[in-house]
Amino acid sequence: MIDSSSIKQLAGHPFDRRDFLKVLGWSGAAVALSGCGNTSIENGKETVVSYVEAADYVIPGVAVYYNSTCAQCDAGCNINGRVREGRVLKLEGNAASAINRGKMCGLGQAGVQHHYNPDRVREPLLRKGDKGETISWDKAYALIAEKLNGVSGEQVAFLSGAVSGHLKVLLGNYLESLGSKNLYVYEAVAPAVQRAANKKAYGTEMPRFNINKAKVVLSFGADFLGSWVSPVHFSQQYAQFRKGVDGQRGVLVQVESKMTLTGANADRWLVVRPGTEGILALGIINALGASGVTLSGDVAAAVQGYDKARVSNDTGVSVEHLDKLVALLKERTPSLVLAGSAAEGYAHGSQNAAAINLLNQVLGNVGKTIEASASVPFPQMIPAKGNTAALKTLNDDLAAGKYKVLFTYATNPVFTAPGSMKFKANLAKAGFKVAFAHYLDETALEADLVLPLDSALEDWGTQVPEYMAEGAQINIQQPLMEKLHANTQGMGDILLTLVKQREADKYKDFADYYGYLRGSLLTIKGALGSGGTDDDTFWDETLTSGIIKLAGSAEQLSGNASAAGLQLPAAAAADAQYSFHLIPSVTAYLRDGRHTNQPWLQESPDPLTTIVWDSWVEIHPKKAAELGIVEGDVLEVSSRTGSIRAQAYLFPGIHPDAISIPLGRGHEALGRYAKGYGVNPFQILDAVFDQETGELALHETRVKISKVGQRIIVVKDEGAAGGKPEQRRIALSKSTDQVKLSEEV
Amino acid sequence: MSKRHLLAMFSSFDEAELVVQELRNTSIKGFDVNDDLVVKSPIEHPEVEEFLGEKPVYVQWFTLFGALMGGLLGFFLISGAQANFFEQLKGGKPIVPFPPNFVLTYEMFILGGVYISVLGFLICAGLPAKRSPLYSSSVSEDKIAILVKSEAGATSTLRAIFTKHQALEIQEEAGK
Amino acid sequence: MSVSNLLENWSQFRHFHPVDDKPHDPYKWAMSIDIDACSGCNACSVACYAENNIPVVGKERFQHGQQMHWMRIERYWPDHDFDFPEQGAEFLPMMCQQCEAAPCETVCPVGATNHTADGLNSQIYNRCIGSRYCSANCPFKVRYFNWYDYPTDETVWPAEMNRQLNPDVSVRGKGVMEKCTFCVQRLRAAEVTAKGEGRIVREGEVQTACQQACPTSAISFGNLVDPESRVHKQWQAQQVEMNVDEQEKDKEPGGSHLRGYRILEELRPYPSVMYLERVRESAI
Amino acid sequence: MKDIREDIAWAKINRDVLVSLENPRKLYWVIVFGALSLFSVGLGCEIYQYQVGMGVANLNNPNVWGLYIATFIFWIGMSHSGTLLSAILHLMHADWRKPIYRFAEAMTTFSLMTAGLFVMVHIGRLWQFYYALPYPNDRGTWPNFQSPLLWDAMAIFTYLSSSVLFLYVGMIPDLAICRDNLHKGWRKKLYTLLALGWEGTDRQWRNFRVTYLTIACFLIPLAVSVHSIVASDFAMSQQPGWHVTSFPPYFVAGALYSGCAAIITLFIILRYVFRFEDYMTKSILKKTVRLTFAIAMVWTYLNAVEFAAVWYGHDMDAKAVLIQKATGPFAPFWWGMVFCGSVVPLMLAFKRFQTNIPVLFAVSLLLNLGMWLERWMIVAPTFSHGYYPWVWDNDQWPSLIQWGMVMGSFGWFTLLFMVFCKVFPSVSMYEVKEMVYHRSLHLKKNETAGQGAH
Repeated sequence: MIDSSSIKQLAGHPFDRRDFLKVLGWSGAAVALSGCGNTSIENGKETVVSYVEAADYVIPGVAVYYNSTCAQCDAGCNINGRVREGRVLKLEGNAASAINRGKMCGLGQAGVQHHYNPDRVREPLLRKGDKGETISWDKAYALIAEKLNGVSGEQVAFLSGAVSGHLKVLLGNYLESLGSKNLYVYEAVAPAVQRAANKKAYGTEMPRFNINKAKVVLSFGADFLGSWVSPVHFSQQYAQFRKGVDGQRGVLVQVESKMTLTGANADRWLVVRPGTEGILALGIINALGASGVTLSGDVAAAVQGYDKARVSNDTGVSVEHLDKLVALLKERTPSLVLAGSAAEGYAHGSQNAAAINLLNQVLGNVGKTIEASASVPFPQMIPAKGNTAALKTLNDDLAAGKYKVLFTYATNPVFTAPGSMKFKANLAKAGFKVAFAHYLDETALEADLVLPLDSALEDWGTQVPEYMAEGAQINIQQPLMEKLHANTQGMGDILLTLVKQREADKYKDFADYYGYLRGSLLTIKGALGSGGTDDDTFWDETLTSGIIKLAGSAEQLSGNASAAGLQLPAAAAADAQYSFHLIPSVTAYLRDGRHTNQPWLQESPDPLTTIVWDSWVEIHPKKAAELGIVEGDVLEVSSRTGSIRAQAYLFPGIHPDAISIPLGRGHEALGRYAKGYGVNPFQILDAVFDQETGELALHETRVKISKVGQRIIVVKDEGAAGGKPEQRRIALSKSTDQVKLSEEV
Repeated sequence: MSKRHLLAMFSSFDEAELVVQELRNTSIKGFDVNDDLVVKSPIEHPEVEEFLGEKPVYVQWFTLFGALMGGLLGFFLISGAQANFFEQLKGGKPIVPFPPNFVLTYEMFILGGVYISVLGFLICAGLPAKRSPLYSSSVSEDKIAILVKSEAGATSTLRAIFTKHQALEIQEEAGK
Repeated sequence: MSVSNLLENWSQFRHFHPVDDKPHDPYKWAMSIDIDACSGCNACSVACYAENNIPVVGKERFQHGQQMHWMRIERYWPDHDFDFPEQGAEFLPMMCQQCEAAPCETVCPVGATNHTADGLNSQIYNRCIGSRYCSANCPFKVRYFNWYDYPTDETVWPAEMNRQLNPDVSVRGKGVMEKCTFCVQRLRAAEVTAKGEGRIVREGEVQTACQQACPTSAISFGNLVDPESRVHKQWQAQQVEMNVDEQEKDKEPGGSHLRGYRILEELRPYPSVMYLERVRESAI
Repeated sequence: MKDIREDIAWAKINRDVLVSLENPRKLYWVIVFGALSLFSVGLGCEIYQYQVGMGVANLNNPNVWGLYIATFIFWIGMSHSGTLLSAILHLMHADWRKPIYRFAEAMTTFSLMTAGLFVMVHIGRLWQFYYALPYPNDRGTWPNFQSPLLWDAMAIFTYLSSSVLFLYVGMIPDLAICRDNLHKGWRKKLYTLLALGWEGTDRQWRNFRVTYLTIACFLIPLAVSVHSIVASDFAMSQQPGWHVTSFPPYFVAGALYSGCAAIITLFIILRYVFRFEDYMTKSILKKTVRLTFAIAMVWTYLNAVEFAAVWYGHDMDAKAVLIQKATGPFAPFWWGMVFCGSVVPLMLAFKRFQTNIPVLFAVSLLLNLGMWLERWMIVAPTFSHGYYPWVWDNDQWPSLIQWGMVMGSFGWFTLLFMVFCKVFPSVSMYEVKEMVYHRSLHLKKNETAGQGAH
């Protein structure tokens, strides 16, 4: 298969300097050519690097660097892998990238632990009762063909995580060849409401947010430094924003019910009653109007009645703070208002987002700090964006027993589907389930056939980021080293093989996905602005830079958001039985939990609570005192859907009527570093959906809590002082009137 | 010319003192009271020194030498090692810092003093020694013994003196 | 170890470092960290794990306080009583401050931690016997001890995970102390390259792993004696002097408008890391 | 009440003491067995810790030193009373020390050896401990002479070897007695060898006297320096609660205190086990008790001085440590230390308790406990509440491994001590004879004077 073809390639083409990049990581160093059970002289060769006959690019003791693309989240950061003696050691940022400019977040850096993870699936596994039996790839493919035989396209579904580039093209082609339209692109924590609201307000789903150009950023729960859209990119903008233009430091105001990492960096953190973000936005518009900002007729009408007293009463934000905020927004322009998942996770989430976007309109930020993003001239490659509405449809179909064959890839719905959906039970109704997986996660465990994938560091691919930092770009993903396990395959190769089962003729020119990728990129060479260069040069340059910059045109940006149809419900009434709002928090490193088995991430303390390796329930200290709860008390958190138990952590950055549990932990599978650590709040989420987009309203679940009478030691980095400096000069702070930033280096 | 040993046991220091005084006052040929007389006692008894006359003790000179050499050796060994191994630079401190070196010099001063004192003791006290030809284990119990060494001719005189002072027991080296 | 060496070079041996010793030349590695830019995201810490072969100790050992993070992000709340942290939290990246007069160096019985010519506080793993006196005397508590034998521990670097280990950095066995090295392996490589070319390391030529990763570029690192270096300029602009226990600017009545400060400077360890104070908007 | 009966025959002294080498009470064997068991536990713990790593001791950052160092100081401290009894009282011509100084000196030696063990079990790489020794080597490396730990090593080496020499030199006349009185066998050979041919000649005694006095003179400043240096481990560091000028004298007082308490304990045990009632008399016990009381008060005073200095000083960090000692998680132990160290000894001020053996036994154990707690309270709170609040960690409780080794050290010490007392005369025979002799002379003189007056 892949190995043998690459060996042939090696044999046929003696190395030359030009070729080495091409072969790089493909056949790579002389490692991992033999599989298990090989008794020949090759035995153990995978752990030996020959310096006697070292490959051209293996210079003993010297690291070489190759560009690729980070696959840990969808932001599409361009990475630079450090390789020594055929091993990838460290992922660093590609300095030429407009997205991350040489920087990396921790999640991205942990990509090597995805690659080297000891719990990766190494062989195709076929279900035999409760166990998986190792089978060959040939058998696996034959089995798929057999199962698809006589099944109509309607009865086949493909559940995928967000996917873009050529993989998306191939995936689409494959489904087309099956006659199926059932592609469900599911991401548990994607900004789907945001996209819809942006489309409405600005005419584009994901415009560019220029935090660095804003003098004030007012963020309604958008954790742009942690987990929101493209955090590494926004972090750099944020640094510039803090330095400011002409030494006038940017001001960050964060409005949310539970402090996020971004909230922790705010100049003013305003705690609001959960779900009232939209009311606050309208109240600010109203106050701006009252202070002399011209409002168009429909806007003025929409905000009528949102006077300060009412808004303050509904949201819990004091009039004094409201006044200061309005004065600041009026005085310092341009500003930027962001709506994040915290504001959008309600049944009226779209309305909240619309109200917040309207504020941008009123402040005149559209076109200044919100700009049109560059469009990608190859629509077939733009990302298939994940959302949760897709899962709902799939779940309903599964419940109806509609599917005979179901493929899953890059998503773990058994873990991330809200408990109320009973997804696991419904999944069982699908006839034959094929999981393309790196690990035996909860979903793969339910599958009938598990096909092991190459890691992102040993696979080829192209990726198109959803959020374009500057100009449009296509990211190249290339192997940084030889495959670690002989019997894994790249997703592209698998899809190519599968599509060949249906339409062999069409794809006969492509021996493998690499060939497909190279061939298809070469065909659009002209469109990529490299029409003049020869194929090899183009290809080498592409692989060297890892980025194809596109001369695409900017999308249209409309600045005429209308306030029509803006209907915000009154602040939610207290629920007598389930008195707390549950805020399932999305943390920067664990997100929806797919990378929880990377030990660096498990042991990287949560920035706000410093807790590691476990889940916790954040509760406001005053509320905790009322209820007699102290740190480490195990709490039973029950919703109408279910209940989970976790340790209490007293956290001042949360609304007293809310509790928060981070997402991502509580795996029952996914390997030694994830299984059995913490609890999974997805399990107790109620089935409440955003009324406009049908997205799951993550923040709508109401819960009650009770102590179970057990107290444990909270495993955290913070010491007994609880993060108080105790009068010592350690972390010092000044206010802007005490400093002269413009004089600084 | 061979000398013969004679050992007499007494029950008290007073007796022994009288014997020694008499021996001192009596001139016996072939017997020198300063060289040929040894008093053995179960306890340390300053009067013995008095009635035997002041004899010099040199242990303290060993002590002085040992202490000084120990101190000097300590200081130079340590400073020399530090100077030679200056890669071991400690931020905020010179390569050869005084306070620590003085502490160690002090310890070496004492160490040298004690060791060489003990060495001096062994040398001055003649230890380890061969057992003398005549010894009674009652010395280690409660008796005072006077061991004399004399020409064969003086033995009887000495024996007479011992007997006169109620020697409990008199041992004589067997003749050759 | 000759006495003549002692006598001949006596004055050299009596120089106090760094106060009246010859200045670091040509290198004095130093850092400055802008905690107003720091978002507390932990990317630096993960980068440090990746670069320096730091073991992930696991939940139980972490509970016992045996975590090994050379670089830790501390999260502070205000000292006074408050209902909500309305000005956010305060994040502080803390790692070995590479003190010029390091309290840890003098107390090590075997001299396993020393001051290097380029201004680092070195740790020699092979020499360390694990008395832990250095950690006891470290005011910042940034030294980490290998309580277990992580290289042979199956939970830390099982098969395949061990292939990620950086060959440029020793993997430490049980019983030795370790700490942030300012990525000494990178510094040495750069110094040697520069020396081969007859020059000194240029600004920007070498980065520490944390600095390299930091998404907000809050960390500057460089050669403090190089007037071209950003660190030099920052220290100078902030009027932070190395060999003092109280900065002149702090003696001004009413304080200074400059943000640069060093932590626990009054203990006179002369830290090589300058922090820039966090700033919060006064208008809101 | 007399320190000793003047009419004890010298031969009886020999007999009584020599019999202790052969025929102790059954309790002796119980104690030896108990000690051996405890030591085995400690040894097992050390083997486990050596194999697995220091982590099993449940130490962490910042609590890098645990009971090991605390108990190390305890044992070093205990060693000081031997020197006090043998050297200081010798110089002061307090002859009541004579029946009890031998075992006190043995205690010095063995507690130093026990203390040394803690240095070993404490270090992370025991197999490399020789790096701390200054020996010439082809790499040209040396230990760091600036480290108080090295001073410690040097001071303890000096002290241990000097103490052993002092003990040995002082024992030579007794070894000769043993040589002369015991039957043939390995013991006879041993004593013959060790007695170096001592015969009690005037020349030997003369040099012996000067040497013994000289070493005594060295030992006193040495003992003071040793515990000052141990105090320097803390005082020379920069940590709040440790960086205290009064630490050296405070440590020395604590050392003498715990040593005296231990002497009372061992006094009572030996007196019973070896039937030394005639020599270790209640009168001597009373004097020891009074000495202990005086030292207890000195220690209490120095303790108060330390607290007051911190309290009225402007070092907020040191003050925070003190407050945390008194109110934090360590409070029970800290107050226990104050109770055992400063309140319990007040009982010793009452005459009726000064000779009450059961009471004294209990009190001496409490004093020892108090002094052990004191060492723990010096070490632990500073770690858990140092300069840097982020790493404050007050919950670090020593693991059973640590406790096992602390227990094991008591076993080891007791074992060594008990074996010593069985093999060597634990009462100095020749000096008791001197004591009896001088006292009877004195008595005679008084009688004569009394008769003259009539």
